[in-house]
Amino acid sequence: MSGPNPMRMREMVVVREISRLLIPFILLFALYVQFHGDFGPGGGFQAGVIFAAGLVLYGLVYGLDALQRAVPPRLIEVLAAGGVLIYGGVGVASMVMGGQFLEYKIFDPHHGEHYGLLLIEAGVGITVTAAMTAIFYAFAGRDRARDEEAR
Amino acid sequence: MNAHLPAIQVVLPLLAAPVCVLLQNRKVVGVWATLVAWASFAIAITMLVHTMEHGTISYALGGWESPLGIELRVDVANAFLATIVTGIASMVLPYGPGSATLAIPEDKQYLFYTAFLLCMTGLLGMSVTGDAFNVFVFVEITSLSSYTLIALGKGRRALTAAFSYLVMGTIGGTFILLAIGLCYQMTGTLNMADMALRLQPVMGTRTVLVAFGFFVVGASIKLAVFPLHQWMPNAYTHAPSVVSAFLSATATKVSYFVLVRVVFTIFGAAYVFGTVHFEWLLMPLSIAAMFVGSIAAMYQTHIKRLLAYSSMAQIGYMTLGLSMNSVEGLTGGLVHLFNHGLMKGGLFLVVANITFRLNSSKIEDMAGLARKMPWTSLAFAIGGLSLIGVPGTAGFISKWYLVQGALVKGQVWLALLILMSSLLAVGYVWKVIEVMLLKPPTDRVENTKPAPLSMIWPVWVMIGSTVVFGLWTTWTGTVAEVAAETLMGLR
Amino acid sequence: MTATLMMAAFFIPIGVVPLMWAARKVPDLRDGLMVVAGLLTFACVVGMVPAVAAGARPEVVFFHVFDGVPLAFKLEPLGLVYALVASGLWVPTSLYAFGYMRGHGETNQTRFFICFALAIFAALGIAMSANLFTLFTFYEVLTFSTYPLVTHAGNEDAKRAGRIYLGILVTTSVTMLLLAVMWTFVIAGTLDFTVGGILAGKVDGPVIPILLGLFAFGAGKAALMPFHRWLPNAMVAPTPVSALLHAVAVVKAGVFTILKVVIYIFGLDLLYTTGGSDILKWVAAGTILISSIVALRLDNFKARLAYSTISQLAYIVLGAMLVTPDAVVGASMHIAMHAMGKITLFFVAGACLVSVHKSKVSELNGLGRKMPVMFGAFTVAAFSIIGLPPGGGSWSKWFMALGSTTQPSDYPFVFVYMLSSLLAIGYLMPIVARAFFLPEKVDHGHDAHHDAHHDEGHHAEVEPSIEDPSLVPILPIGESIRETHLLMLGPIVLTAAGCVALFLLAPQLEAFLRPIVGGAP
Amino acid sequence: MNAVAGLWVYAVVIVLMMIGLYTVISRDNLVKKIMGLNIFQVSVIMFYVALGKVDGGTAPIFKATHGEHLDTEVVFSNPLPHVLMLTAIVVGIATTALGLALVVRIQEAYGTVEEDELVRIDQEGGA
Repeated sequence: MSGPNPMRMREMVVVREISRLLIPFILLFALYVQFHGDFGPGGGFQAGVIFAAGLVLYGLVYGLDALQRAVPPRLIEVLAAGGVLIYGGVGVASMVMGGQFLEYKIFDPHHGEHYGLLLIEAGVGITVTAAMTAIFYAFAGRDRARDEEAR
Repeated sequence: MNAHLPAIQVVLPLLAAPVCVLLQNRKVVGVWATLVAWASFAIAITMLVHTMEHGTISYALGGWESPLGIELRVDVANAFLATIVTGIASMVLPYGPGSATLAIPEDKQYLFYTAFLLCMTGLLGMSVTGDAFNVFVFVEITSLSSYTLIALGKGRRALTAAFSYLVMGTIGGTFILLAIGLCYQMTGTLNMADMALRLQPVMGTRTVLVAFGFFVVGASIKLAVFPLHQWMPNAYTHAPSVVSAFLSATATKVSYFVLVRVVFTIFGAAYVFGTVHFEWLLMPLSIAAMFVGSIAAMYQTHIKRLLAYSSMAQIGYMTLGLSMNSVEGLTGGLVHLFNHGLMKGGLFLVVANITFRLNSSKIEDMAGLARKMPWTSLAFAIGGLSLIGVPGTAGFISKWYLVQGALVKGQVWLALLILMSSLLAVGYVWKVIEVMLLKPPTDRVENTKPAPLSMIWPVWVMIGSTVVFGLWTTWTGTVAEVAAETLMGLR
Repeated sequence: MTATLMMAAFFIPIGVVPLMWAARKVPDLRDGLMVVAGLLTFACVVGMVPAVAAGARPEVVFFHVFDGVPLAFKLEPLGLVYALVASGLWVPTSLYAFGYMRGHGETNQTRFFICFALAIFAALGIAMSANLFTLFTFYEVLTFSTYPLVTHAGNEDAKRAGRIYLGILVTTSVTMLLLAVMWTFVIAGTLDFTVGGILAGKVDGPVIPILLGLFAFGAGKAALMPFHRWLPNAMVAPTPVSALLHAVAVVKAGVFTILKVVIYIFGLDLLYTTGGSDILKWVAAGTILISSIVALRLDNFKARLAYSTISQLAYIVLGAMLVTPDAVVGASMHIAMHAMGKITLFFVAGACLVSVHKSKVSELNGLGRKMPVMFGAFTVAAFSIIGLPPGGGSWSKWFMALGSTTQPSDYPFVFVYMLSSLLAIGYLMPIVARAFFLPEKVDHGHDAHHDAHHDEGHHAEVEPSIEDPSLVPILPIGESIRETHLLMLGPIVLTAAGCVALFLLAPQLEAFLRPIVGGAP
Repeated sequence: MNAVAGLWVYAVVIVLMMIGLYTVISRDNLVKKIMGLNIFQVSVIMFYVALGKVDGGTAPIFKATHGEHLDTEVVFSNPLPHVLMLTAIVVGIATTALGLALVVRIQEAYGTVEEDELVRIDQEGGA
């Protein structure tokens, strides 16, 4: 017995309505943390977790199916992979342009660090979001996955 | 281009792993991963040649020079290790998971390759990095992916084996992390070379001693030094054979290298052997491992378990070489690291062939197998001879250096112990060979047929190379000697 | 040119292996290939004799395995003699083996003959090795390639014998021989066989006897007591194996190693002046006498021959340990003499087993009159082993005895040699006497057959005996004379003739071997 | 006195570490083992955090001073150990997730997550 029971959740109107209100702000806050990572506390790790928390909350309240309709498991896999590729891609790009691996200065002498960092953090954020969501999927959807295996 | 090789070495498998997820198709992913492994192998060899000729390559990640930035530092020893890891990977990957040995459905098998490439990334990262914290990160990348790989084995015991490895491994990893913290506290740097320099004035403090202790215990758990080996036999037994082949041939080897780095690069031989007398701890433990492992191997009824205990004994040889604190000893340890990787990897692949056909890894089920699977059995015999250390096989070369190391120090008793423990290998190897060669075939064997060619050639490449490197030692003996001298600061 | 011949002799036995594997479905072709390979190898080895006699020492270096330790081959008279023995007896043994194996309907013949060829390859490698490392390598190859031969029967007895065989040979070679080799390397910095030795001036005191002891006992194939147990046990193997490997290649590899070490590693002078071999002389002398006495008491034909072998091997070890030029030359000659004699005896033992199902000495009564040619050959060979003319063994024994008269402390060993000859008469001549002079036992046929089988169990001697029409007598000279199969009789006569030939050629052999102890070529 | 008082953080670290290790060793329940592992890891993270903290130090972020010289009087905490712990936390999460996933699978395969029962089942079940 794992995962939320959608039937009981459906009756909890307060939770449902508050979540509906809060989730956009959680996601927005995640983006704030994400893009201010190079000026203040924050960055891809934290933002990713917050973003995933928003998704998980959605899943808990509205059910796994609803969440997976919005964010299919395969998309999560692709995002997890894509984030790493963005990160590595920046490094490789800097190498191709003649610098060391992850040497952002190469892109632009003045703002290179900034751009480079933004991209890197974007990659990290995407991967962390995807990874946290994937963990949620794995645990919450375990019963279903086992039924499929059994079949 | 050569200057970028250290970074590419790590980044290539790192980026190839997510690509596996994107590609998804099992066969395409298999080919892709193999190509990546081969490319990495080519890179490693290039680096090895380069370092042999021109010396150390230092690479400042992100253009931040050491000691501020993260430095990738490749000398002969590192390149040697990277060559081993990638070489084994390029033999194991074409072999594939061998559809019957995995517990996950075929449409999910791309995740196997992903985990495999990540594991390789971690191992290569540990091999090339010059930064202490990086070591921890890569240790954990390796560990996490190897827990996954082990848990993929058929049968539920793979799960418990992976779990106990996870517990032990995490404790080991955290110990390493703690040790790094203590060293950072004393020195304010994470660059290993810089750390070694700055540790010198504070060598006498208790903090450094504690840091050394945590380092050694942490690395020893990963390396499965007796008596911290308990996780290993189960893990290797229940993991898919291919994974056992890869991990036994590389993971413990890289951990050994971490230990060697800690001893010689960070703390220095003068401190480790002169002040702490680490050899008083390590040498008895190594000898105990050599004997306990071999004797335990003799009593096993499952061939994979037998090989796992044999690994424990063989790790004893490596740590013994380290504890000798001499160029000969360390050369022996490093050569054995290479040779044992080849032969144990080869032997586990042989076992993979056998279990693929027989669907059993019990020794008694292999009666008369020599008649039905002659090439596979012959490969096992040669690999076994190499474990014993028969001249003409790679195992002999390692034994030669180790015994020489003991004799040069005038420790004839130690030489004798090494030779006697290698005799025990005859016991457990012959136990299997006798069953394969002399017992009348069982029904199960009668109904089997030889393994497909695609599964035989990687085995023979590995086993064949144990013979090649048993006679032609320019690449192993000489390189290991240079590596040992580099590590000991004589070069 | 000589070097080319040397490499040819080295590579032919291993080169024929894949061919034999390819021809595994066609037994005649496979066996024919082996005979051709044997003849070619022997021709190559013989072809080298004139050059080596003239003082040439051809050398081939393959590559360096460790610094200063190459895998290399170099020919000198002693090695050439061993090579001649190994390759020369390969052909007769192959012929004998075809008769024996097919007659017995043995399984896995391809594996058997391939391992056979590998063993010869290893023996030639030992014979021509230029340093201790190369020698040790092939020594171990020989051990492992003969294991499948010893355990060929595949039953429990064979398995047990195989364990003892491997156990003793590997244990001694790894813990003692390898240790000695490495110790030598650490002391001398080289392992090359050098005239005059490489250890002179580098060791003294108790290290010399300890090191020599490690070599002598470490070469477990020499079956020096107390490491002799494998030899009688290995007699469970098919007779051709016993014959070639346990009278020729394997055991001679052991004594050859000891001779090589004494001559080219320690050097005779070092041992002579320091007395480093004194203890081992007595060990060897003890082995000679004890094993001869054991042989006297044994009824099993092959087991008696096995203990005789142990005794004869100890002759050679004793000769080497005496470290006088005469004794060493005598010991070297004895490698050839004993090989030729003992192989004949084993052939006869195997033929008795296959043709008339007799495996015990006490059952041989009157057989000589039925099979005069075979037992005539046996008598000649027995003379050689005992050391009587016209057997070649008389010469080698003469030189070894002569070598023990150099210093007074060695005089006892003259008596050891003489006494052991008497004992040899004691264990070999009764066989001849029974065969020719005692009346045949009355109740033959099926009962005797059964008995033989029953008793074999006790002596780890189980050979399937199939009544094969091709094996029944083929020389119907008279009603009572029924010799064994020609494929077996031929080699027996050939090797017996070889004993006589060696007797006649002994002076040439001695002159050929003299240079190894510093004499003029 | 000051020295001892200043070291209280390390005492906390050691106590936490021991609690964690003891839990891992003594508990049979696999979930509790993972909890122990977490506590153990957290102790090391605390150690690092304490390492970087400088008395009276602020967050190591430079104020924008428009080209003037930086104020050298401001005391910063050492950011490096804290940043490192970001990685260590991620590693911890990954380990926990993987460990729990294994526990779920073990529960499914064996019907229990008590180690002593697992051992018993394995011994009885043979392979």
